[in-house]
Amino acid sequence: MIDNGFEPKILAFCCNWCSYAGADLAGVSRLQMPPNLRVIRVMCSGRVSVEWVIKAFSSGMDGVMVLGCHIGDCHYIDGNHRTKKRFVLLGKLLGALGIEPDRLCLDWVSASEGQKFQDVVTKFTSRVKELGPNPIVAA
Amino acid sequence: MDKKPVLVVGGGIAGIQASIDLGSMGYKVYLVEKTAAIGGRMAQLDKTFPTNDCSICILAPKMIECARHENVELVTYAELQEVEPDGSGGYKVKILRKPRYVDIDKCTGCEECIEKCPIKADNEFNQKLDKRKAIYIPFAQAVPRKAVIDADICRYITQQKCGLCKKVCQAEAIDFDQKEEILEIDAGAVVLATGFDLYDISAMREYGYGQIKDVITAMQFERLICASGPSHGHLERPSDGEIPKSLAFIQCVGSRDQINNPYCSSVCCMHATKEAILANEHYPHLKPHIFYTDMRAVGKRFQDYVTRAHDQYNVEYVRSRPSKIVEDEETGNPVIYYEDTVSQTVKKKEFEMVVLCQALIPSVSHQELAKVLGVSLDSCGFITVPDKLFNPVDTDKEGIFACGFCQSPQDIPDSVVQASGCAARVAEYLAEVS
Amino acid sequence: MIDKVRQIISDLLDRGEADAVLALANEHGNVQPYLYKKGDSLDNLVLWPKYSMGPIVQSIQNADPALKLAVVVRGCDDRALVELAKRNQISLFNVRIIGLACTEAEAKECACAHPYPRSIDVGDKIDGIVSSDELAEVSGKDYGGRLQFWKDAFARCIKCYGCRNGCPLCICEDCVLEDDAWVKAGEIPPPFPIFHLIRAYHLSDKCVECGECQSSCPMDIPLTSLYAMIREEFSGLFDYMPGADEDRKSPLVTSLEEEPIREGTA
Amino acid sequence: MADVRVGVFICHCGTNIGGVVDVPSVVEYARALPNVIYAENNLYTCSEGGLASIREKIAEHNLNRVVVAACTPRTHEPLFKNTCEDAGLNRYLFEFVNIREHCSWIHMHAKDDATEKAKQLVAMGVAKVQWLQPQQEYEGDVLKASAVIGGGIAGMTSALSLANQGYEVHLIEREKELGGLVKSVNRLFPTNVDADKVITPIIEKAKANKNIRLHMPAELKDVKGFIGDFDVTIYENGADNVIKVGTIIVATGAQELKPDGFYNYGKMDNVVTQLDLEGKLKQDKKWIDDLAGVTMINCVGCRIPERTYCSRFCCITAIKNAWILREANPKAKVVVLHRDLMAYGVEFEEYYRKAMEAGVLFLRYNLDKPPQIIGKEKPEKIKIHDELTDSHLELPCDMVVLTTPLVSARDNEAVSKMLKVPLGDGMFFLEAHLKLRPVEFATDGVYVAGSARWPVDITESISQGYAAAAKAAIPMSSGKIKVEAITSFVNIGECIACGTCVLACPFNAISVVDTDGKMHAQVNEAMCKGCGTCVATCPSGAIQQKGCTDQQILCMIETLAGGL
Repeated sequence: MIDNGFEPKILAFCCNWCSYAGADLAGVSRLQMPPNLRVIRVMCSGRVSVEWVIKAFSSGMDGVMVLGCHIGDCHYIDGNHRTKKRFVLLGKLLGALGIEPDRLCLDWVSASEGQKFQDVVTKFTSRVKELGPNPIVAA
Repeated sequence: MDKKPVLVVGGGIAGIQASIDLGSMGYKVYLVEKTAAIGGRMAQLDKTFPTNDCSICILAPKMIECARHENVELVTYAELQEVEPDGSGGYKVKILRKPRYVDIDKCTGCEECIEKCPIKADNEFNQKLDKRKAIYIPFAQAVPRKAVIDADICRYITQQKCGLCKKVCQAEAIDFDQKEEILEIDAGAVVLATGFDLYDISAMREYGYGQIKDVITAMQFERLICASGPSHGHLERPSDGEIPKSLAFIQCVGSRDQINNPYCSSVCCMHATKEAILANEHYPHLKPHIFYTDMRAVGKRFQDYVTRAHDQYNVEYVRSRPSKIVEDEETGNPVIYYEDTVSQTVKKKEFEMVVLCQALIPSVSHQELAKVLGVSLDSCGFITVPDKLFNPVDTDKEGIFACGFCQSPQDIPDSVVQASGCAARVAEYLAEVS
Repeated sequence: MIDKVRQIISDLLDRGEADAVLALANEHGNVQPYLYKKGDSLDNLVLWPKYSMGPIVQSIQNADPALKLAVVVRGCDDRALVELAKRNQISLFNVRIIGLACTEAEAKECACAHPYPRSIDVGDKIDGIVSSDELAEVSGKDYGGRLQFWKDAFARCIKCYGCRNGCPLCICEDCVLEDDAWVKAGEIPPPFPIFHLIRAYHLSDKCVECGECQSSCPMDIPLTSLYAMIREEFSGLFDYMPGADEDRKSPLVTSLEEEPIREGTA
Repeated sequence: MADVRVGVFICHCGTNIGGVVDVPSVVEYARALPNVIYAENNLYTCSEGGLASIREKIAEHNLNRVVVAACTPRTHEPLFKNTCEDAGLNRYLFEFVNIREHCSWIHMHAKDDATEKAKQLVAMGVAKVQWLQPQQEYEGDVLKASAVIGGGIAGMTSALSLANQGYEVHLIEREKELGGLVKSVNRLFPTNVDADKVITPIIEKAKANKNIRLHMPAELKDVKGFIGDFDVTIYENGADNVIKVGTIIVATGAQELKPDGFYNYGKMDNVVTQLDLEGKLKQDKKWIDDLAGVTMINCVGCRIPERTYCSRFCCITAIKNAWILREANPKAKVVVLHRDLMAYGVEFEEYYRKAMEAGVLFLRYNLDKPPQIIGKEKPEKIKIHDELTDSHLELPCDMVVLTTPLVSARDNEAVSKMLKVPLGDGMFFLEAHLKLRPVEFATDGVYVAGSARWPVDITESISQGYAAAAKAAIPMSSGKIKVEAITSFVNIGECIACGTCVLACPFNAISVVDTDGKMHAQVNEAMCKGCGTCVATCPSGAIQQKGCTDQQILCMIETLAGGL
């Protein structure tokens, strides 16, 4: 990871049944990760409002992750279908406004993918570190 | 109406489902599990067919729901010792609780003891592909997530030496003086859900299991390809730890043959197809071959799954029953000799890894169980269901029912159906008896 | 063009196919919505593209739901009515649409990409303006450039809610942008980008390209370019144009089976 | 915030947390957070000692909010919620902060960062707990009565089981008699018992059972309501009749495919389906004597692109009938052509072997070289290509039996619309979860059994009948359903009844209703699963989720953003 002294603030929304459980498994397996991440638990990734993520970026978060169940695995049948469409769209809207879409990570982690949770978080943290501080509040 | 408690034997998916249903109907349930945690065979699987759901993801919520159900009491690391009819349709049962040497009320599953324990043994959960300590938790998501000491190899219990685990345990949960206990209950009815074991195929010398390193069983494959397995999901060959460049599955190993087991184990065609798909998904260069006799994709959406395996995942189905596997002198790889029935020619083909779909046999605990409960077993060792056609879950003893693989080869959904079926039959029986 | 419209209006009223026709009229020197009844003189009729009829239909129907209404609309109004109907704000059952296609000049003035209704009663369909120089300029910039452009633009925002109030599809009774938890009261301009990005997201499956937001904005913030970019992204992802199809539900609400994301875009 | 008094309990979990996170400094930090009246650390908060301490401190400091920072809520949240409840505090005024799996265990070599992170996570938890409201769990009544739609073997099994458990059952059958498909079957595998001899007593039991009200013939017209309170409208002897039940079991069965267009079916005599053959065998068996040869062709009209599935037990039906014909006339050449012989399990494999020993010839054929029937009005010979020996055979054959799959019943579509339950592949009913909830629908209170869900044989139909009965008995046994208070709720004043949430809900739990002239969305708490998808689609926030309102999450984001 590039160490330019900048430690990004990263927020992740995890769904209770899959990605949160995957994060738990990463913990149980002692998979070490950068400490920048803070997790908020929701019952389904379908509950994550796009407006929350916009508020997070406005308030200075450097990166936001939305992690749900794989499509087809959703505990609530197809709650995560909406998640996928909403946050693919938000990525595009951020780009339109000049905010690097790479600051938003949309991914799917199952309850048995502790390793994947570690990979996704580590890669995203270094990517946001590369991008630097949140330009909205910086300038 | 004070409902009599119900005894469920076997903590796999069928036992778990029966316990949840009975508990939710208001019955007190004692779920007796031979090993230290519930979850059964399903906990060892990586994915399940035909949806490729991650097995533990759909099993863990059920395990937690069962363990925390107000009407269900888990009795793990325990076996039935004595069962006597109580004269009013129920059974007086003595359950032998084997000593864990760990107080499960105090243990928090923090694994400090496991790190310090110096003694290692084959890890049965991972099909002996790696080691576990003398004090261990069966698997990462085990329910209850409590440690247990393997008395046979623990240096303190066998030679009063070491005791490191007790020293590091801040919860003071280690208790070397723990004795076996007897739990007595008067059960209104019994549900058997003791599941299956894996047929020992090392005796089948023609396939070289146990001699040729890279000939493994399907369950070993499941553990290798599983993210929480010994190799974290990397399909590492036992011989050199490399990823195989070619892969084959052989069906009906020990099944559908008059010497070993005459019956069809019903699930191997589908789990082989699943494993082949997973192999190709993880390593797109792989063109898995499946050597089969009849591709029995009989369940819901199974046939589409097989078609997708062939069309999208490069799985090649070869209709043939291989005669033998020989180790190639230079490469050490397994070479399969088989008659390709379509072209009527005898061929041999080298593979870097061969997976044997071994027969699945009724749980070895059935001999003991039959004696204790007085239920009879059929010629293959399954629990007898006298009128299979119209009473598919009733055994030949009143008030004793059986569901899942212990009474006939079947997959997870059918076992879950029979488990709920047993719950209904128990409710009927208890209503009739009272 | 205007005579043809007059003819249609009088036929509808005479034949009783409509109890009233909503159109624009020049009354006492200013152009305003007017409800023609049978026998009214049509001399004061005016054809002018820049008046959003959606909210007017909404208030008429709230007052008299059973009224058999005809309304003279441009492409954007037609689409606005469809989206309002989709959200139960109006019913198109009693509404007879008289579709006017905008002229070349009118389309240019609004920088409108679809200057025609679904079915055209009067006027000819012309190709819309796909991009304006301002839009081209912004989309040409890299992220840093775009960010600076929009920061400067929105720095002028005085949070007068004009864009929201003018928009025919901003239909909430209680807008989150007035809620302190989302946008602190008294902070002018509102912290970038929360105000305008939340509204942009809310309108991403509703915006019908009527341009009311920019024309209501006292600070000349280039909102039509912003919403043009958003519409482009949205139709790119879901092949969905708000107001084009009464029966097609918004992709943001439905499952992937009902409204999938287009291949290669996600 | 009216008089919020927060208690914070931070766990060491032995060294699991304490070994990495400086717990005492987090406790110090927590004391300074808004409205925190009391904060302490425990060696094991989940131990008896820890729980006792929580109960004492709630009473002692009359705390009305509790935050526990320890392991993962997924396993321990209920334990702590129960502890709060035991101390008289509403269990929903509790927030769990994960500082083990999500902090100490994954930052073991960054102790300061881990401590800083733990402090922030606790701050976020304390911020959210201020906005939590006491909740009562919704308790709906469940009528102890069930409607079973379909009087075939699966439906009768469910009806009898529920009746024997003491529940009132309404058994609704469209035809004039019970029994379904089994009535038209001659013998039953694998015991070859006479079908009528076995099915008739079950029909009599169903008719005689005092808890079963038989509605026959009766047509299902409409279903309203939800789990515990369904209104099932049926059309019976000339009038509509509304039955009030708590649960519904769909057992509408399936039908045999009549394979028009395959092997001259319908155009040539003596080209019949297995079901046709069963009918002939039920009448008399004399005609078998003058049979020279019979060829059965399996997988007709299935495992093809138009109908991809295998219908599971038709191979066994073919074995049964081939064996019966063979035993009735040992001279006749009985051949079964198959594309895989699906004799799964113990009994069927043995049945298959015995049929072979009885002289039935099993040959494997391939779709690209199908058998050809030779004959004008009726078959005389059949040309077969045997895949295994790659040779052509010509056999005497004066009857061809086509083994066809079960296909979904015609009225599945109508029933699915009435019950608002989905159809899946092949227009069969789509269960809640293929592996672990095979007899339930996503909609609570509605269950399915038998071939209505997917082709299954009699034994499996009966097992599913019992399973569906068990599932229906669960809510009816207590007469109550309790729903965790994480469901959505609508602020009527703010709602413009735009219906967006109605479309977003995966469970059809929301509808637009009129209250004193104001149209607005309404959440049916019995059906809402608490996923929150509706809340995220509502632009104005008129609909919110208990325990996860926008306010409760925004203040966590605010705390985090302001924190560093």
